[in-house]
Amino acid sequence: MEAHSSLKPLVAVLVPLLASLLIMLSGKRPNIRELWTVLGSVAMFGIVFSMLPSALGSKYPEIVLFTISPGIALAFRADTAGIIFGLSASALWIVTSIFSIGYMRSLSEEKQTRYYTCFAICLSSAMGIAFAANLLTFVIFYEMLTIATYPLVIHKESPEAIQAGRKYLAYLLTGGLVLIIATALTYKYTGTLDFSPGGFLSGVVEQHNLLPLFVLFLVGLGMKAALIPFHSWLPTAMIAPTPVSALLHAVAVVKAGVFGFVRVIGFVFGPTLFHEIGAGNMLAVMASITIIASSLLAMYQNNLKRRLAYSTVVHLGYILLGVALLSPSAWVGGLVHIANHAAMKITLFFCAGAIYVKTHCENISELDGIGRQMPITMGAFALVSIGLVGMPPLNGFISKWFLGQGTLAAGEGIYLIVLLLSGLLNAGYLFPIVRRAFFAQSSKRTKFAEASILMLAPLVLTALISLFLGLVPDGIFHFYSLAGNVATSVLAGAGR
Amino acid sequence: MFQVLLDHYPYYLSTALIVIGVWGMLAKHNLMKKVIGMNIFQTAIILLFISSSVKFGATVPTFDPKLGLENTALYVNPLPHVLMLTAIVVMVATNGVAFAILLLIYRRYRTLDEEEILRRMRE
Amino acid sequence: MKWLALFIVCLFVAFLFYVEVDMPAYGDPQAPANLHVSPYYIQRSLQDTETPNIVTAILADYRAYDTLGETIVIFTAGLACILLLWRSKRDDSKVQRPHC
Amino acid sequence: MAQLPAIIPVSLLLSAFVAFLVGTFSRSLVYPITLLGIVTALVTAVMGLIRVLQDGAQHYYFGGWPPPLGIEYVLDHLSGFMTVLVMFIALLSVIYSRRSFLQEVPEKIVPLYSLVLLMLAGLTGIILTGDLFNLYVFLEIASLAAYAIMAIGNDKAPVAVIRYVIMGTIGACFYLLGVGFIYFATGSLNMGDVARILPGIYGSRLIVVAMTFIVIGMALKMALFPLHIWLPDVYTYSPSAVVALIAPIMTKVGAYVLIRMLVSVFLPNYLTSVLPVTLMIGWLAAVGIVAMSIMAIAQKDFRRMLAYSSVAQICYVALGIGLANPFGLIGALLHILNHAFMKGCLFQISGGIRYRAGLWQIPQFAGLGRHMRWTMGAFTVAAISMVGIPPACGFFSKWYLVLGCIDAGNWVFAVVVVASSLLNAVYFFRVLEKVYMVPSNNDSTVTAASDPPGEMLAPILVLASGIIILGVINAVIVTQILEPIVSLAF
Amino acid sequence: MIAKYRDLIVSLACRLMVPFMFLFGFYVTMFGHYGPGGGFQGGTIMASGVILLRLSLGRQATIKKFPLELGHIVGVIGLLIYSATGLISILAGGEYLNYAYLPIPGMSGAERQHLGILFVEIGVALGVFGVLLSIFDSLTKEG
Repeated sequence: MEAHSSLKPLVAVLVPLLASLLIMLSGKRPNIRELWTVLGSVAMFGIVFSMLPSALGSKYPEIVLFTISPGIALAFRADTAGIIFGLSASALWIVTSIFSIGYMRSLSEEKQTRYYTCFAICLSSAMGIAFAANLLTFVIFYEMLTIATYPLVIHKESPEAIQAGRKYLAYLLTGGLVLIIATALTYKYTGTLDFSPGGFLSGVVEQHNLLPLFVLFLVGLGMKAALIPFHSWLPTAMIAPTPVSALLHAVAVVKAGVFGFVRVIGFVFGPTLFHEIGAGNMLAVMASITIIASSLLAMYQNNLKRRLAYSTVVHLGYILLGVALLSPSAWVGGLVHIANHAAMKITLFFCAGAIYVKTHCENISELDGIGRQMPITMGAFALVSIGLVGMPPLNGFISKWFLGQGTLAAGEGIYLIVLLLSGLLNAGYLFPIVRRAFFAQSSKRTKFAEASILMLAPLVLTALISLFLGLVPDGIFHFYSLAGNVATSVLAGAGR
Repeated sequence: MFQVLLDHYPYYLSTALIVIGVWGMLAKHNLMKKVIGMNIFQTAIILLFISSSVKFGATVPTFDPKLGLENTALYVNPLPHVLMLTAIVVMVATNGVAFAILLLIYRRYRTLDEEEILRRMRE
Repeated sequence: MKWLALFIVCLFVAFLFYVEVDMPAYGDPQAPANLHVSPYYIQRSLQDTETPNIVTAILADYRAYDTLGETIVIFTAGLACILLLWRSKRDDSKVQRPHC
Repeated sequence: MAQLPAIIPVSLLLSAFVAFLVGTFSRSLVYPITLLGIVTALVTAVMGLIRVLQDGAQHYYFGGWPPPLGIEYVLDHLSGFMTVLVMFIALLSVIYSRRSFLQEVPEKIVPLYSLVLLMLAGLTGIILTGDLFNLYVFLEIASLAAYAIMAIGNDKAPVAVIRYVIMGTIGACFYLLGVGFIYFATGSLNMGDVARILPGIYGSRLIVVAMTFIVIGMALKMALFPLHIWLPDVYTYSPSAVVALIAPIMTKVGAYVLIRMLVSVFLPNYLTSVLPVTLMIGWLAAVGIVAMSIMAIAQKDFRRMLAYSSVAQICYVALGIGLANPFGLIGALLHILNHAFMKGCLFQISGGIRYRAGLWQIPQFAGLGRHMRWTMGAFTVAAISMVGIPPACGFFSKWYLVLGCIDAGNWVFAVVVVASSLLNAVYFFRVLEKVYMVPSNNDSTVTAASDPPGEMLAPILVLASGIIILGVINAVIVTQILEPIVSLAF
Repeated sequence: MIAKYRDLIVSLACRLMVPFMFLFGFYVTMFGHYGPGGGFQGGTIMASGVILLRLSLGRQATIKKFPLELGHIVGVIGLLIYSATGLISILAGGEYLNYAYLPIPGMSGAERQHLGILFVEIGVALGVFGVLLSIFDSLTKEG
């Protein structure tokens, strides 16, 4: 991989910040404010997308700003892994901003300026996380993301929202601080923090120091990645407005944690070392526990968004499992699933939002027969839930297929069983919703139509994207080949 | 041991004074007494310095033609005196401020007993 | 409080006795304090400043800045008394506005 | 140019005299003179710092008598850094203070401003001097002026301040005793000279006790846990503008003296080898951080909360000193800088709230965020920085402290530093929730409140933006200014 | 408010004493070069003279001769003398308070030092006199 200096990564981080500023300034006039939001999202997507070819050619745009601590600079590098995360996040920000305009307007929420501002800041920090070239830069944006999300979580400002916010802060601040300690420790051991494929810890540090170090990373990142037992903030945070849950709690925030794991395992420890210290099995086991347990928990949720939240936890577990298995196809599967799951889960959240806007129903038990009133929404829901279960022709199948191959390639057949079992469990907590929606007899006779086009279009679009990615895995975004690049560059030499 | 005491007795005396002052500052409830303890403390330090400047068989540090300047052992060490002149003035100034504040307190609470004042403050 | 004070005082006594064993003997002309800087003062102050009184020479010349400082200290005290005690034109009740 | 070090305090002193003399005839001239003096000192200090950065430490001999005969001023990286910091914060606070003094004590501004100038002169004198006894004298100047300007205020202030007087005097006397013992052992009062002589006589009990006394005295002055008991009351009952002036710099100077003793009198290897005093400081600080943060959580009065939190933050500095390794010292110095900005900003904000709404109690703040937008925005920035979230500067001092703890292999300290920022989060986000989330219960004081006048708002905003800027450029400060100091010590 | 002390002997004796106290204070200040004495001692003695008057004749009687502001003004003037001595030597190109640079023609360095010490002592004497007086006045104002 060679890097060439370019402003693009920095711009990708700055555009949302600029957008947030403009949003704040034009707070009085909603139309202009939301125009800025959309423009910002489109611009950011354009920039990230324009970096795609160079990333495919593994020529990474890179920019090194001033130093922020002796020997460590604030640097951004848009390498393939970063592009995967950044691309999915920025692409989905467009649809989400459109959706949230519809959502916020139809609910006529308070404090929309604060909402859009923090949203843009969140995206900026997500970009920073995606393109951070060293661990300290990563940590800085990680913390910024934590704080910027807080106002969105407590947006309702009801007592339980504030409680949720406190819980959120308690978990994520703790995680961030543990991450800081881990970073400082890494700095003490190696004297550098620059990410490099295949890791920079190997050979520098005594073995017995590495496992504690990884445990620190595990706690620090697991908090955000909602790894069991650190997951319980995520369902609580579902009190937030649905677009927030959609983008941040299905794409940006939690995926930031997972992406952190990708960075730490692939670019700090390096797969060989990671496997030698036995952290691979540890993470894999935790991931499988997460998968099974939270699938079971999801079944008992009556609140739709909480159920989706637990399903999010499940799929984060998939990604972590793939990353932990350290076999090329497992990595491909995991990385591809970052994008795939984002596309699918955001659709489901959109559906939940649309339903909430029209009916103010949050609980699954109230959804009887809603499919007949809102056929398009629920159709999308049904389609995507097929994907989440992992059946063709949706993209869920692709990633699960690679994960399955990965388990076998890693010679860990047990995890294949975990995957298949969890597929069944997914079906077990998703299909009943569809069944209720379409086949159950609606108790109340009230008639209501689909949600406004501003909300309908995004969810249909995302559903189609998932379908498209299922049919053409290496479509427009080239997620497949990107993931392939990452896997080869990271796992080169680590033959498993 | 006895020799040690004999060699250092002025220091032990000033130590005793210091301790009295600290005790007054810490253990007394009357603010005025605390200030008095403060004075004793500072005075004791001054004595400690001055006693350190003594040389047996030496005179005041003012040039005396009869003694000349060659043998410095004939004049006591002038530096501690200078320092302590300063320290005395500092002490006076501290007293001034302390008394002013005490007056303020007395005007508002009509007492200088700390417990009493703290009780009134809590009300 | 009394017992804490007693404890502190005892600590203090222990410290001072501990240290004063190492102090130079009382009235010893060979004490380090009498050998390092003060001999220069004693021998040179006359020709440096034409002032027989060595204390005054040090006070107002060698360490004049200390003396300035000490004059300022007492000036500060005077200002403090003026600030705190001089009657204000308006009645105090307005000065102590309600708080908390 | 060679006169730079002397001009800094002398300009302040002269402006104090002139301000008082003129003020007795026309009160309106006092404020401009004060401002003039402070600006002069600030400009001089900046020039001095630049000079130091260009060609090393400057030595200035008062009366032309070379040390150890005369009194020496040393303008090196450490003192230059501290002088600029103190004067900058002082300038902002004095600009801020005018309106609030006119509201609270209009008839006393003449002696008040002269005392402020004298206090600043004392502080700069403490920072610049290279002479142990001269340091004592200027310490007393600064302390006396501080006592005086803190004792005006409501009728509880004098009671709080008299305790401060007693504690502070004990501290000063301890310092004087320590200096005395050093003098008895070495016969010299000049820091550099003493540092030259000491290694020969490290065994002597005089030195051990002297250092213990100096450390205790300075711990009293900087309100290091558990010697902080005077601080919360004083900060709570004194006039808000005075606290906004004193809180950021006064205790820091105590910490500075401790660092100065560490780097230029007793050399660190002695501190670590002969007497584990730094370790003791570190443990006290570690306990203090946790205890004081919890105390801060328990407070309802905004200023009291800030006071306890500043005790905790001073403990951070002490922790960095106690680590006695390069990263720890960098963290301590950087935190002196950062915390001066943060606490200055916070106390000015509390004063602004009081000026407009007359509120102290946090529960009454509900809904202020709507009416005091800029002030509360600044408060948010400062709070986030206190919690230690990048890119605010608080994060970086924490970062260096953690590095220092890890270098020292002291995990307890590392955990304390990290855990305490969670505690900070608890008590600052509690206020933030009040201010922004809880809808205003429409009591007139809150709804009538608005941002304080520009004269008070400007310093707040300058400090708030400074918090971010410091966070961004911290590496420059560290490499340019702090690392030379550290290399001096280790 | 300090009332007049109702006793002829006391008031008369004090009145007689005060001029001599001033004289003695001045003498002590000047004699500082050659023996025990100096600015502080002299200034204190002079201040005690005024304080004695205030105590014996009462405030009202003395306030005309020694008004309350007198203390501050004299004190500040003394301090200004002191710091001016330093500043002059700066302007003359030496360090602060380096009397050897005092621009006085026809004098050796040592003599200039001698003179500088004299100025400084006078400044200190005035300063201490004024400030002690004003401290006494402030403390004896009733609130």
